[in-house]
Amino acid sequence: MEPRIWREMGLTDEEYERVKVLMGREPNELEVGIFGVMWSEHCSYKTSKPILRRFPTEGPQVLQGPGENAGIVDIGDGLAVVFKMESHNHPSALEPYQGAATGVGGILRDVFTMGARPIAVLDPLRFGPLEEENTRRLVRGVVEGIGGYGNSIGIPTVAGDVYFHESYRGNPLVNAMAVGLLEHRHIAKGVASGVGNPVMVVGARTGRDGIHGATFASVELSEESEAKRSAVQVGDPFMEKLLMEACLELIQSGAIVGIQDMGAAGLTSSSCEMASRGDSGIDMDLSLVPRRETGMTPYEIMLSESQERMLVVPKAGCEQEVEAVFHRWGLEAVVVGKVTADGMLRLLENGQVVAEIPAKALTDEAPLYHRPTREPEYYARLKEQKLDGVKAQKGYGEILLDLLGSPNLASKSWVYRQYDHQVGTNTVVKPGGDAAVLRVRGTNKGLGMTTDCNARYVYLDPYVGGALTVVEAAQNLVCVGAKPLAITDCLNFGNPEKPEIFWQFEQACAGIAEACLVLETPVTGGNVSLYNETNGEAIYPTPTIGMVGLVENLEQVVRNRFSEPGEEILLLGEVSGSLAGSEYLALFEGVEAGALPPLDLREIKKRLDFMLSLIKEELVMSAHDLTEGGLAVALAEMAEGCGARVSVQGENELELLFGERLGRILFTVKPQDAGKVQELAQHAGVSVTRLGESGGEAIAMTVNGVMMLEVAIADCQRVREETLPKALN
Amino acid sequence: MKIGIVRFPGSNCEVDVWEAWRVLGQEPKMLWHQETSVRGYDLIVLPGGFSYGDYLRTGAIARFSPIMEDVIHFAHEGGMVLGICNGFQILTECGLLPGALLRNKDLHFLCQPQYLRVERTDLAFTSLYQEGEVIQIPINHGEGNYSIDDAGLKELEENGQVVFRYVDKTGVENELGNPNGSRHNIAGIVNRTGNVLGMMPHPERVVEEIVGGTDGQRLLLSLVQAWERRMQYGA
Amino acid sequence: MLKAKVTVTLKKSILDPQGSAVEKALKSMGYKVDEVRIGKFMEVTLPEAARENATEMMHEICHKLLSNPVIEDYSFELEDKE
Amino acid sequence: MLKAKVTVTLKKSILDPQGSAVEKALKSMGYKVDEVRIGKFMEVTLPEAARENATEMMHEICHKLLSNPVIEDYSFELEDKE
Ligand SMILES: Nc1ncnc2c1ncn2[C@@H]1O[C@H](COP(=O)(O)OP(=O)(O)O)[C@@H](O)[C@H]1O
Ligand SMILES: [Mg+2]
Repeated sequence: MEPRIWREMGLTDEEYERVKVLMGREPNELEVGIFGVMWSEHCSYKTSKPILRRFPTEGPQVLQGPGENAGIVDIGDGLAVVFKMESHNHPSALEPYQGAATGVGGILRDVFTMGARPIAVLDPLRFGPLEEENTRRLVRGVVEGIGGYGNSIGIPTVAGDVYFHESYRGNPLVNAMAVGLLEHRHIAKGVASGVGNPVMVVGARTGRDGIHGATFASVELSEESEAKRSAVQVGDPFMEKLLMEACLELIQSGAIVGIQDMGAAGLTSSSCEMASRGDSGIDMDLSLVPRRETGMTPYEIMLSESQERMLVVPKAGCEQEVEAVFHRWGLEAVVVGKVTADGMLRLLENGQVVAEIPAKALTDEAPLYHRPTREPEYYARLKEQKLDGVKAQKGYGEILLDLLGSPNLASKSWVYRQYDHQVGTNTVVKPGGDAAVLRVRGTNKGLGMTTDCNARYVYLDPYVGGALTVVEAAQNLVCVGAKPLAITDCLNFGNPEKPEIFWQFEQACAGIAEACLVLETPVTGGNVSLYNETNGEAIYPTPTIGMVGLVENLEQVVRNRFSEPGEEILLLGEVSGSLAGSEYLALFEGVEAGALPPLDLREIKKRLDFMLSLIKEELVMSAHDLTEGGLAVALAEMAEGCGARVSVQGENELELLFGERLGRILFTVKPQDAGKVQELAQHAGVSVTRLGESGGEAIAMTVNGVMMLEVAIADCQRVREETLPKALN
Repeated sequence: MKIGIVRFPGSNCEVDVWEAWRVLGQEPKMLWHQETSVRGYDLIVLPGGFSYGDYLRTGAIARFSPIMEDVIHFAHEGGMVLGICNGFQILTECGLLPGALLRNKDLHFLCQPQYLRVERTDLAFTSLYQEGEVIQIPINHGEGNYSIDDAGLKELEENGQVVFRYVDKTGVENELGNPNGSRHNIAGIVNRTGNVLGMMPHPERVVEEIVGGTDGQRLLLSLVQAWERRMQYGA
Repeated sequence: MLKAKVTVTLKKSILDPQGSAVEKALKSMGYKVDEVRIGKFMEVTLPEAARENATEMMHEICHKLLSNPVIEDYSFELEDKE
Repeated sequence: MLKAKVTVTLKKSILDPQGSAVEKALKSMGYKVDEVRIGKFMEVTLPEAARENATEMMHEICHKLLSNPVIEDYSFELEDKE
């Protein structure tokens, strides 16, 4: 075979040699194509796996860790939460609406293929500067696409985040997380086992969509990808809704052995992964696969990424039952093959064998790379950059308003208003809260969920920044009263073949691992998206964390708005923050630099536990974590219906007002409870400082007794609300 | 009371409607779109969602579902029909209600709380509200922009067929309070005989405080009360 | 085989927000356009068997399903498919 | 004044969920149709001033805004408006 062929299919010369050894012969072109996608970064995790192995993945709550279509965590009462996050970055750059829509469709399939009914979608998004027309086009398209799919299928999109930054220009990030609920007894897995059991393709017909999609996601975006346009698929949420109902009905009927969605690399990955997990083989006749187009080759059928399809292995004899369920929903279900004992993925066309590959060669035997790492030059330089000289250039009140109106801090209601965030009528805390909370029907429990990642922190200090992504997610959950349970992640980075990028990856993962360990939130799955670069420029390292938590008693859910005047405002944690990597520094000085404050995860864990215990005692009226923009911004955010008067003591006004430092929570209590809370804090060994009280129509802040700012809450809200609509309508 | 909720392929609020009725003590039944009879029911609800993906036009394909023929017949005979959101769209497509629902004026899908003014309380759907009362019921649609020609609009208003109007917080109907560009801020209308109501806002989403409010309760309870009265005194 | 090419447009009197949005976008991009109206274009392929009363059938289909006469107009052309 | 009539259709191999839904509906209503594909139809009215390079401009507009070349094809006709 000509080297050109395997190289075009994405294999290196060494990888091709390895294929020959595993096969014991020269592969044919179809086989090479199959190895090409299965060994792509996207499907094989060949560079990231050695690093990901360091994540803690166990805990008493974990029912299913990484390796399946989604993770599963126990929430008691025989119920479990299923969740997973995935990226659809590159397709969204090419066709924002369809790219984002199919991203939602794909992640939902990952969840219902486990037997869970999806109950929520979350959507972390990253774009280039909001001032640019191209960014606006992408934002409009992506948001419309997420809504278009999620709204239509009837699953609420309840949380997410949106950041704008230079580094995402040309390479936006569109991550999507789905959360589902199931009863333990209905857990389904992606395995093919039981020799002689049939293998069925169900759902949409196969067309030439997205061929090369998987390999395509593993190469940098370039002018050339414009030409690979067929890589974009069109989603059909209506079809998926029917597919979801049919699959859930089928799983609960007990007629099936295994089920898996066809995601990246379609029929190829689903069949060999199911066989491999079941220590089985699969024979499939491709001429039986229902097609939408004529003249498709075996290669095209195997690599098609047509959406809304599943591979199902029912128990032998249950074929008719499967067909009947699908027909009732107006869908096709067709037997295309059977499970075998020999461990081979054997493909036939009209009875003729066209490919024959040991299934495990495609999965377990994929190459692993230990890429070299190198600390980038910027790291030490930016860390050492002194920020002492930074002085306010205008009044603090004006600064606050500018911050509140800056694209990263401004309200994202323009986005989430376009999402049905209530369908299902379970949404207790809607978007706009620190984390979303959904009730679990039939119990008094709720599920908290959030996605977070401050990529600027990760860029400046990948280890600390990586850990902080987990901290932020956890503190968001704690603020609504949910105990953090576990995480999923979507690790968006640049080209891992560059040692500096791989260093970021390794460091960030190490930070995440450490934080997960200390905060007791194991990793149950996730997704790696590498090669996020445009013309050689990498995005900021963006390891998005999706975390779920449990609210034991829905009546104790806490909101992030002052509930009434006269509440005591308390701060858990350090009073002062740092300008390092802060929004203030970026916005007013145009600088992203500095050494992040030292991180003490154990201390943070103690605070989070303390906060949860206060909530359990029903002592907390409202709570909100301090993130971008620091104390002043957090206060302004809490002051929706009611202002606040606050005074703080300390040295540096800017750091006190706008400095950032995670692990801090602003909360309010009834005046009569303030003493008790202080006592409990002392007992727990955490620091709680009284800052002031809620009331009035303005945010007023004094530092060392001097009034620094007084801004009407109406003005705060106006600037917060008007930024996105102004730019995007 | 025998309540039937029609489930079209692509409906997605049918379970919410079902749960809402159950919260209020009723035991509604799901009706599959392929059924051909709604005999014996006291109320038919066409729920929200995206029937048939809402492809082509919202509600356009659902209107040809087998069950709709009998729903139309049922309505003509005076049976109570409530169409919520997609259900409203289906009711206009099949001609049980006049007008049409176009894309929201700013082209965005909108999910938000919405103030409504109750214009009529002499209906089985609204008897427990106060006339002119301002209530809050969320909207959730991309195509809720109620459109009708001038003559039709005049007729609607003259016959008092407008049941709910979008208003601002203070109860005034104005541009600000109109989320989607509907003519005369129309959020819900009833047919001339008062037995078919279509509305874009979702009352089933506000029957429990914990998920956002209770202003939708009285709509459902009005229907129950009307039914009880009918049982007691005959039609 | 026959192909019917159907266009469905909003009635003149009906506001077309989508069209105006595109119009605005084009203008802000510096293009000189007066007005944009957006409708639908559908291609319906008919089997040989339908040839005889294709026109009649297409009118029926357009009237019943493809357009909503309350807000839209339609027109179509039949052509022999190559 | 000039009018450009633009049709934007999904590329042949791209899934058309709308079209298939309508196709199924028509079939279940008893109509004999083979396939339905749905696209957009747009009318762009151009001022007199744009006449000279109207064709060129329309190509540009179609390529940049009215269609997404990733998944769609377009075509247009120019006609003198009455
Ligand atoms: N893309 C989005 N989709 C849904 N909700 C969003 C999105 N972006 C932001 N939100 C919501 O807006 C609120 C504020 O977001 P963010 O500023 O990221 O919060 P925090 O700093 O507390 O993590 C949250 O409730 C969040 O879920
Ligand atoms: Mg956050």
